[in-house]
Formats: sequence, structure tokens, C-alpha cells
Amino acid sequence: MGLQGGVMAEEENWPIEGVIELAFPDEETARIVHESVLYEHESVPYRRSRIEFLREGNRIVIRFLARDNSALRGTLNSYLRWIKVAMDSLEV
Amino acid sequence: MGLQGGVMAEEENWPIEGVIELAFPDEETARIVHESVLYEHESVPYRRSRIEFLREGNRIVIRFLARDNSALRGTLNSYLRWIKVAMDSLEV
Amino acid sequence: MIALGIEGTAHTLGVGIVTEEKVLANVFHTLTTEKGGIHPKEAAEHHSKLLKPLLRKALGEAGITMEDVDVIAFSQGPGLGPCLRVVATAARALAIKYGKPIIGVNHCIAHVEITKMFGIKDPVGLYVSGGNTQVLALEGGRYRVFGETLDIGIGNAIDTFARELGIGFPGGPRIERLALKGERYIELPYAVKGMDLSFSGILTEAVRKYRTGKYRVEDLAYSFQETAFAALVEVTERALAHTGKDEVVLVGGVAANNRLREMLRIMAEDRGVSFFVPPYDLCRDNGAMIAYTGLRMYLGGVRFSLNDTVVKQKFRTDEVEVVWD
Ligand SMILES: Nc1ncnc2c1ncn2[C@@H]1O[C@H](COP(=O)(O)O)[C@@H](O)[C@H]1O
Ligand SMILES: [Mg+2]
Repeated sequence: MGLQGGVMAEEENWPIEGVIELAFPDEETARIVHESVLYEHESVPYRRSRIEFLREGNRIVIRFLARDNSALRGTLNSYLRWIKVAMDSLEV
Repeated sequence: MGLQGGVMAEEENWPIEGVIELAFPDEETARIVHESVLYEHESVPYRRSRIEFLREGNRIVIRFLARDNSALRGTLNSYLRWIKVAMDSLEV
Repeated sequence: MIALGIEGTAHTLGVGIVTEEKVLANVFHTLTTEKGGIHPKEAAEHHSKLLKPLLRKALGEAGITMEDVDVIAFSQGPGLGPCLRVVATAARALAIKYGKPIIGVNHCIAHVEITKMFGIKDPVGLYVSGGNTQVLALEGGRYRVFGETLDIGIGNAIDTFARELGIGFPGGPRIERLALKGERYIELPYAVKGMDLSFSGILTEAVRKYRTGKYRVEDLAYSFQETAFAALVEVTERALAHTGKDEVVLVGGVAANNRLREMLRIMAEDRGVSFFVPPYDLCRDNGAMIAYTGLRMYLGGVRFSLNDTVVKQKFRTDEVEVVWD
């Protein structure tokens, strides 16, 4: 596939790469969710995974590299948990 | 990004899409892991997520669509766990 | 003004809604595990699942909507990273969507600040819970810690002992009941260490004595409480003497314990200072104390940008400048 973007280097040390895109009903929702999670994203230590966390229109795009399977699972679960929490908060 | 491939239809009902690629040291390892997990893959019912599970050379490619965040998490965690189990058993 | 507060530093997720004078809603749910102890990611998962239902329940009980809320407060630390991150993310989403100010609150300070809703002015606080044990009071514009545990919290010490006795989790209430039937004091190590406290010695020795089979469990439970609580009272009394304050408050989950209340009340009476314990729902981890402290901070001029909302796992009690009092 070949991902583009800043995080994609040192392929050998990062044998896992990927992208997840989440489409939201509208751009405003995507913006709020993205901004709410951004502060968590920025304080995640770079260790066994690297993440780009972007908003493009009504979509949130998560691009990642990971050293191993469990690092990937841990990271994706955290991001998806934060996104869920932000989305849920908008529905009260 | 725009994913290609068979599972990518009905965008509205599947607001989450993505790809994860895992690189293995060699094609043989990728082939064995892929084959071991394939049986699990084929017995997963299509419900709130759809998965393509492919091998391309020394890589395993997981393409997915999901109706929601928790469906995605459940599915990804399962696949990554199966892959880990398959990898672990190659190392014994 | 109305503040909504979200608490989630450890195993309890709480949502509270308050005004300056009263609690409009205070709902919570605690993750309990059979083995005791908590796994941070499991607790974070618990919080993320319960967030929406608890927010809705609190708004329903208060009879308001998000539009009516003036300030959104959240527990910024100290606590478990994954749990704090869930709560901070939720607070940001609410603040951004409804265009409300957001305030990050120190959990330990909130335990003491909530007593001010009941007319308490400037207390020494004994904060006793599962993970935390601290004696704190305002001095020179900050909450200073006049003594704290060097190892485990008093609640954890009691719970661990209870688990060893095979009487389940949470152990506090059960140990308290057993202790009522204690008749004989059994020597256990003293828990005051300089300015601070240590409960691991008591725990180890109580467990060792239990395993010899030579002691009644009731006597051990009684002695455990007497020894540990005497140390808590001593450190609290010292803080009262040092600061010259004339109010002492007991807060945190372990404040449920009647023997601890009694010992502290006696000390307070001897010293001629007033003694107060808030209703239990405001003692344990809860959202109302976060909301109330956030509201006081806001009214005192504290403002947060989103950049200031990053969680602080090791948030120290004396890090916060108390400009609102
Ligand atoms: N009656 C009690 N006596 C002693 N500890 C108690 C009592 N009730 C609850 N606890 C403890 O309070 C802790 C929970 O409070 P918290 O950490 O503030 O949620 C647990 O360690 C409980 O065992
Ligand atoms: Mg607490």
C-alpha cells in the first residue's frame, strides 16, 4: 500500500503500518472530537508506536507505525477509547 | 485516502474504514501466519464490521469497514490477537 | 452559577452538578474487581462506558440541560493516566461543544474544599482513601501536605489485610465490624515515620501474626485499626498545632469508619477545635466535589485554556496556587 506522511520512516523497525479513517456526520462534529483528543495525542510518549492524528473535513484520520502487535493494540485502543468518549459527550 | 478493494461499499453505513499492514521477516512466515488466522477469519460472521484479510508477499494486509467504534475495536483486537498467537507458536 | 464536575482518578467515575450553595446531583459508579486492586486500562474502559449514562443521569436529577451549565470541571490528577485521560477528553468535548469554560481540579484539594459548602472556613484536612492518605491545609496560599503515607494508602492497607483474612473486598466495613468484637490489643509496629506515615509495617506484621494461627481475627482487626488510626490522629493533631487552625475535617472513603471518626472527634474536643465529616457521598470519590472546587476556582478568577487541560498523574497538592480563597 505505502503510506505517505511524516511518520513513515525506518520501515524495518516499524513492521506494522496502517490507517484508520472515521467519517462523522458533519465537519463540526469531527472538529470537536479531533480537538478534544488532540491534547491526549500530543502527550503520548513516542515509544513502540508512532501516530499521526489528523482531521480532513468531516473525517478523522489515524496513521500509525508500530514496532509490534501489542504496541499497536494498546495504542489503537487508547485512541478509539478517547474518540468514543468525545463522541458520547456530544450526545448528552 | 480512499481504500480500494471489494469490501468498500455503502459508505454511509460503514463510517469507519482502514488498513493495517504487517511486515514479516520473510514470505514464508507471513504465509504461515496468514494461513493460521484464515480459518478464524472465515468463521467470523459479517455484522457490524467487514474485513478483508490478505497476504501480499511478506505482508499481511487487513482492510476493514466498521459501523461503529466498538465494533472496530472488537474486530481489530480479535485479528491482532490471532496473529500474535500464530506468531508466538512459530517461535517455540 | 452552575458547575458540572467529572471525577475519574481511579476506580470511581462520578458526575456532580452544584451551585455555590448546594448539590443538585451527584451520581457515580465504582468498578469493583473480585481480586481487589485495579488495572488502569480496565478502569479507563469502565469510565468510558459509563460516561454518557452518568452525564445523562446527573443532568436529569439536576433537572437541567448542558446549556444551563456555566463551568465544566474535571479531575486533572493525581491518579491513573488512562482514567484521567478519559475524563479530560470528555470535559474538553463538552467545553468545546457548549462553549463553556473548563477547569482542571486537583483531586486531593477537592476532597477538602467540598467541606466549605457546609460553612467550614479554613480546615486541616485528614484525607484517607484507598490510594491516598494525606494531612493537608492551606498555608501561604497553597495546600501544604503536613504528612502523608510513604507507602500504601490506609484504605489499601485495610483492604489487603481483609483479603488475607479471606473476607473479601472492600475490606473496610468488614474489618470495622470485626474490630467491634476485639477484646485484646495486640502489639503492631508504629506507623508514624518522622512527619509522615507508613502502613506497610502494620500490614506485614498483622498478616504474619494471623498466619501463626495464635490470634483471634477480631483482636487483630481491632489492633490494626487502633494502631493505624492513632498514627493518623497524631499526624493530624501535629498539623493543627503547627498551623493553629481551629477546624479539622475528615474526608475520603475511609471517613466512613466510625472508630476513626470517634478518635478524631475526641482529639478535636481535647484541643477545642471543631470537627466535621461531610455526608458520605461527598467524602468518597465523587463529581460534586470536583464541580464545587472548579466553581470556586472559576469564581476566584482561575481560567484554563485547552492547553492547560493536559492530565497530571502525579499532580501534587502544593502545586496549585489557591487564589480563589
Ligand atoms: N467503614 C470503613 N472503614 C474503613 N475503611 C473503609 C470503610 N468503608 C470504606 N472504606 C475504605 O475506603 C476505600 C475506598 O475509598 P476511596 O478510595 O476514597 O474510593 C476502600 O479502601 C475501603 O475499604
Ligand atoms: Mg479520593
